[in-house]
Amino acid sequence: MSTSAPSPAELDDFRREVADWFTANKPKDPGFLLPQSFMEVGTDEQFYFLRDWQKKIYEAGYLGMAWPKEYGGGGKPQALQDIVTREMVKQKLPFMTNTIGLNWAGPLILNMGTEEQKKAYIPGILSADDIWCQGFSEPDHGSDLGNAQLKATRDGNEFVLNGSKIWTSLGRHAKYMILLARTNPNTNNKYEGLSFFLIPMQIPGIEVQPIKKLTGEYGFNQTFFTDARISESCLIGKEGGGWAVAMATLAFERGAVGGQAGGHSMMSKHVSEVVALAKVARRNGKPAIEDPVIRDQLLQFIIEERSQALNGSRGRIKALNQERPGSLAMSGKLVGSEYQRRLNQFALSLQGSNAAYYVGDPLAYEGGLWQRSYFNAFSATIGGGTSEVQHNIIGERVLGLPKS
Amino acid sequence: MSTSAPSPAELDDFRREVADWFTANKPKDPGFLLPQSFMEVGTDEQFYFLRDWQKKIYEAGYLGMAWPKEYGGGGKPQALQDIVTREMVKQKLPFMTNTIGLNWAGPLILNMGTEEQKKAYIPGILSADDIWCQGFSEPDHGSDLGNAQLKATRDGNEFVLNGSKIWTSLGRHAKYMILLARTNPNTNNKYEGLSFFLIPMQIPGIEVQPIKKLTGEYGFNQTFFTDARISESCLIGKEGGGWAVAMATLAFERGAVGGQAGGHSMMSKHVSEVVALAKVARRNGKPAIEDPVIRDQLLQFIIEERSQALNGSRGRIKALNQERPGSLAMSGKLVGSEYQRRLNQFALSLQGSNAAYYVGDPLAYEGGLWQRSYFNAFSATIGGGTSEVQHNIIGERVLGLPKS
Amino acid sequence: MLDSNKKPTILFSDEQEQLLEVATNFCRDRFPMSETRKRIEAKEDLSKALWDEMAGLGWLGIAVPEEFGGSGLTLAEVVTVVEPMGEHLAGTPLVATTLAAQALLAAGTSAQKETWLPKICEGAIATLALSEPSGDWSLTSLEATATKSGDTLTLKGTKTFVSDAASADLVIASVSYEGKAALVLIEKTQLNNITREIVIDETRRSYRIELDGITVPASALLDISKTEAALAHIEQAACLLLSAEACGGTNGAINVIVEYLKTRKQFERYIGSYQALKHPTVDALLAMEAARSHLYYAATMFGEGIEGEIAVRMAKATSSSALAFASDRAIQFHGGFGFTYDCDAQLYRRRGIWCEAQFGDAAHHRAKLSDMLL
Amino acid sequence: MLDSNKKPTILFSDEQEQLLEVATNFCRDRFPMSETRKRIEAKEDLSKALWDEMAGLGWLGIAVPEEFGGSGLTLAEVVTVVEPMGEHLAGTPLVATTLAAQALLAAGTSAQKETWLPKICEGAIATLALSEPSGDWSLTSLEATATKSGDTLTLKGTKTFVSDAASADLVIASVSYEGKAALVLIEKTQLNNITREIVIDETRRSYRIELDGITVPASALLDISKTEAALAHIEQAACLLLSAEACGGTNGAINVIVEYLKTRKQFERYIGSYQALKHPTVDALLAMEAARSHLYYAATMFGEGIEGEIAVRMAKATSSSALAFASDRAIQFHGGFGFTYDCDAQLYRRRGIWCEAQFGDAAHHRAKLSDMLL
Repeated sequence: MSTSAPSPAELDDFRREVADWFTANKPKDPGFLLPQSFMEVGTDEQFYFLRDWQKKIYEAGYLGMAWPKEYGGGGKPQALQDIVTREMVKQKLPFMTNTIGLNWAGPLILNMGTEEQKKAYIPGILSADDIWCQGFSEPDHGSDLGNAQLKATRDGNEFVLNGSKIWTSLGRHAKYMILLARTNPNTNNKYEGLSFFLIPMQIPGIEVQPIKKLTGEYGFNQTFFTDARISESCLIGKEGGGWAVAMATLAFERGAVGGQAGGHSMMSKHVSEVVALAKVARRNGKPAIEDPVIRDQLLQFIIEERSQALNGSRGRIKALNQERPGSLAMSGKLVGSEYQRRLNQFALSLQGSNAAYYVGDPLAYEGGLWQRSYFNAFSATIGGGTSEVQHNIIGERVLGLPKS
Repeated sequence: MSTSAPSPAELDDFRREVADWFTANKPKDPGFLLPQSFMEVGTDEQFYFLRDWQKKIYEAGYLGMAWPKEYGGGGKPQALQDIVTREMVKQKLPFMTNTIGLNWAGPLILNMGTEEQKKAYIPGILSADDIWCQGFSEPDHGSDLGNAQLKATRDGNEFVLNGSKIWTSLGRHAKYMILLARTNPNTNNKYEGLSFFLIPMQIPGIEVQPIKKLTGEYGFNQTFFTDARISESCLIGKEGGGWAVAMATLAFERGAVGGQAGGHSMMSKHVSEVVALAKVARRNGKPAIEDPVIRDQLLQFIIEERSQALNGSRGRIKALNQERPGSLAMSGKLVGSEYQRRLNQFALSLQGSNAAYYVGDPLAYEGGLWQRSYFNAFSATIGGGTSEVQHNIIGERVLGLPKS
Repeated sequence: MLDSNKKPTILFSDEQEQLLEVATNFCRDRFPMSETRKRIEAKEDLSKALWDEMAGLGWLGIAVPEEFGGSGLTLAEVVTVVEPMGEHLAGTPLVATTLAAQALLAAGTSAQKETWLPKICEGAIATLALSEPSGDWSLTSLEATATKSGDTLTLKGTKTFVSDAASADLVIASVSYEGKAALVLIEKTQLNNITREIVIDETRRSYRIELDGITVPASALLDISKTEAALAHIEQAACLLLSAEACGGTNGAINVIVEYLKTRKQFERYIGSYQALKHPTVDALLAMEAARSHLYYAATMFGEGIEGEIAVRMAKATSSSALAFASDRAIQFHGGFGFTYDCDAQLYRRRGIWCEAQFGDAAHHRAKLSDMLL
Repeated sequence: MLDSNKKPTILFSDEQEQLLEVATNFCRDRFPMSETRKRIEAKEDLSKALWDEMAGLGWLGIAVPEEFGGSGLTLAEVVTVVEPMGEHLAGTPLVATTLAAQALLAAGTSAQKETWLPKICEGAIATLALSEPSGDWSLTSLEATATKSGDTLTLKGTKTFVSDAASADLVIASVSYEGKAALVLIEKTQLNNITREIVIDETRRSYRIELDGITVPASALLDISKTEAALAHIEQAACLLLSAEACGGTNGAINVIVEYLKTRKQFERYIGSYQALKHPTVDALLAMEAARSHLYYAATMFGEGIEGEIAVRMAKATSSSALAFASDRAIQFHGGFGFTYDCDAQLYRRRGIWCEAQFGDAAHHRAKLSDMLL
């Protein structure tokens, strides 16, 4: 797929080219507070702004650079794409909003899809013309994915869908959904009754209803299925083999396999921003950063944040991962999401009485970004397996402890 | 049992009298590091020193003051005994070493024993002539008391004991043991097969073997029973009714009912001692107490320590315990024992490189008291139901959460 | 304090006991969560009927001497009313009005007290304007000013987080006057530029007041010689009542968690049976119990010099942290539902951020305490 | 550092990989826990056979240039030997000797280096005498002195925590000399008053040295002009190797916990199935992984100016805390057995206290880091 490896000099040139391009093409301040991830896209103006941005990046050739040319990719080495992604993070540019498409559906289709599916779906994922959403969680068993109850009942060469999915971000804008559904309710092993589908969203019997988040904003939906009919060609993997497909797909989220499409999908907060805040915020008539207790806490965050970066680096050295090979990869989500929650919470504590302002008040620091960011941080400590479930997984799979 | 309530003036007079007596009679420095509780009594010299001390207090009329006169007590109001106990804590005097006798066996016998048992056992408990130990835990099921397997097999009007008990402090010095044993191994409900005994220790078939503690010292024992024969008159409560007796007895330890015999049984560390240490210890060429981060931590401990005292005070006001009546009483052991562990650990961190000294080195702060005290603190976070089990108990009994 | 032998003792009066019972029942009836959510959405800042009922119960004059129409009790009795209100996240001007009355009692002239205190006891709404845009917790670092010319004071500057200003008959604002902190009365009709603030705790009605253009008569100044002490008293009173709100709130958050943990199943078990949820919930309970003990000791010791101040700061520190912890965990332990606006966890979390942000968080009070105790 | 875009990168050489493998196997064979307990009880401070074997493997000269008989590698390679030793709680003079060699390399005169470094590579034991009774972590607040008279230096004072002094052929002590910190060589025969210390980590052989009465030739002074830099270098080297010991130790403590949690039953379930034990064990793992990443980054950056110092301090802070947490939980999670001397948990806990106490705990290093980074 990729051509011969570029030389260090070529990489350097490319790095400069990319930096220049983004500097020249970075979007203007939209005049409203942008979301930090696709899960926070709550208004139409946010969505269209972000979709245009992704399209622009793709058209410039900076997205899907390492994906095959025949499906709309660039057919270039992954190293180039990684340079682009890093530059976007560095310049704090908006994220790629078709996140489910780029990080889950795309890699899944490239790995397991038919030639027809690849041709049909990949180009629209990259251009953001076709937005994807995910249908995994259900209202009654959030963490217990294997217990999914949405029914997909076979009727000739069609399936009839009945039930409901929750946390379908971008559901109102999505053209497609990756869906885990129960095709057989009578198996002994609950996992064997599940199948995995790529389904169209704009069909009769599918209704998307927005969920108001704890922030007071929108961004998630509940999706209701009432006798919605899809073709059996929507199946990916075997009928009854959905669990394995879902696990493979989730592996992209848990960090075990990197999203190769490129572009970042989440604007995490960094401790450097909190340090900047501590220089502005006041405590007892002085900048908060002069308070030794606050300095000590900042250092704890600085050290933790570097731990995460270093875990990434060490994870690539096999000799330093001999005893528990999956440990670093499996714990990345837990460590990162809890760090974000605590960092945001700490940032609030620096703001004195002004921590009590909220998004929209002119006196809120950075427009209330920190307040919202703290609340939204729970989407990562809860979604994709709560931190409590992550602890179980690591304890059982990495340390070999008995099941709870 | 108690005469009419003393007037405030009488209490004041008594307080002065007691203070004077203890000031005049406090023991001299024995020349070796004393233990902090009966569980830490590791050498004969420690034991005899402490036994003599308890005897002296009793003979002065300052122990068992509120227990009935006919069994060797003082027959006086509890308020007087409480004044004595407080004064002993205040003057940091050694604890009463016959702790099991005073706090568990004594109250139990006074509540449930026959007239004969009361006459036989209570005086020796108070004078420390008869040391008591407890036989509850077994090696294979530390936290699972209801699963006790030591067999007490009826043979006519005797029981034959076989098995083993662990954590029998003072076992080598004890004349008697309170023992939970299985008289019927075939009940459907494991609790119904248990009986409770007051047994003599100096009989054939009982062997006491000291356990070396993590401190490197002694103080606990494992007690082995091999065809040891006791009379059925050793039973307290009904045969098969041992679980209820054990639970009543444990209530004394968990703090639900105060030990009325008086005298303190544990020399806890106080934050004031850590503050004193912080004034002596050096950090970067200055007293550690000038370090703002250390000051912040000291304040956290000061606030926590006061919480515990205030919980005691609030626990006595019914209107402030309406919603969850047992909450404060049930959580005292967990809160106090974890506090002690953390406080001792923090005290070590103040000592700079000298924290690495241990008991016996002339350069160890206070003879290595803090190092030993930190290790010994685990006896309370583990013994009498680990902190983890305490969390379960509080969650289930106070908050009504489902069983784990 | 550091003498481990001096056992602190909480006192609890019959009046406290009665008020606690009445207020607990009142709040259960009048402030079910559905009502609290309605109040968030409501256009008007205040339910007049409820307010009149509270005035009728005598709650606005609990800590006002009988000569001014109050009950002649103390803030310790107010605590017993505010705590259950905190549990139910009630948003009323009770605390603001009580604190304003305290300011009048601490530094008001005879005329000011005689004019305003009886009105307050009967239901007039009063509030304090102490904070400023810097967000600093110090009540004496003031940018707002009052300048005298003849018999008139001209005010300048901005005051933030003024509770219920739109409904208030009286605002008492802190300003810098002749180089010192001063308190000045502003009546409803004199306010000309107030803006509703967007605050994280949506049960609150909070306003920003622009003082520019306001003039008041010189007689609107509170007694200058008593102002410094009055500000210290107000800070402690505010901390005490916020502690009561936070303690009650922590209890409310724990109730929300426990209810969910007892009824929600995952992996075929009630989630409350998982120690990963059960044990931190117990920790929240322990933190609440500790904070509540500090609260009632602070109520006992309130006004008793340095020991009173120590007790209040400890109450504020422990209660702020307890509510922060319990409400943060409340969101997490509700899983996906916790991430929705419909879940009550967020209401408590928002209240928790408010309680930490106003009048100093735990670290702030520990720093103050370390100077007093070490 | 605070630039979130500069991704720090760990480098791991082939030599490191080979040494790590060899040392891991060596420690598994030579330092099973039964051997470690035997060493604690042993009368002699040292197993001569083992020491000779380690010298034979070239481990004493890893970071010594080839011209002095070493391998010419760096401390990054020493780390890979020390980490598995830490896991097995091995008590040997390897670290002490390595640090002494570093002191010679940093400030030794040509004659001193030529005399001592080849001997060290062949198995001579050397050690540093830096600490003093104050317990202060500052290496330059010295009470011990050296006074020159003619060609002789007279030493005075007390040095504490001198590892393996009784076996050492060479002690390098820090003293105050003409108002400045200096390092001075003391040979075995010149020591006249050493006392075995009672230390919490019983795998250590630690001595107190009384300098009073010792005289050495003036040529025993290390190069004064290089001493300040040498002490900074030694502090960092010591922190790096202690971090390696602590990381390895944390892994060992986790293994002890996991083994027990998988085999011990309570209430008819394996105790490892209880989240109250499982989840904190995972937290210990996460802390160990973070510390280990910092350790190998510190090894990568060692000696690279301020970035190197930052990396070392972070490694020391994270590894000390990780071992403290894991070993404290190891005792608790063993229940009653954890309270016995027979349980290995206490061995790790004692090592943990040692590692925090020597060369600064996490708070100490965070304070230093905050001055560098904020």
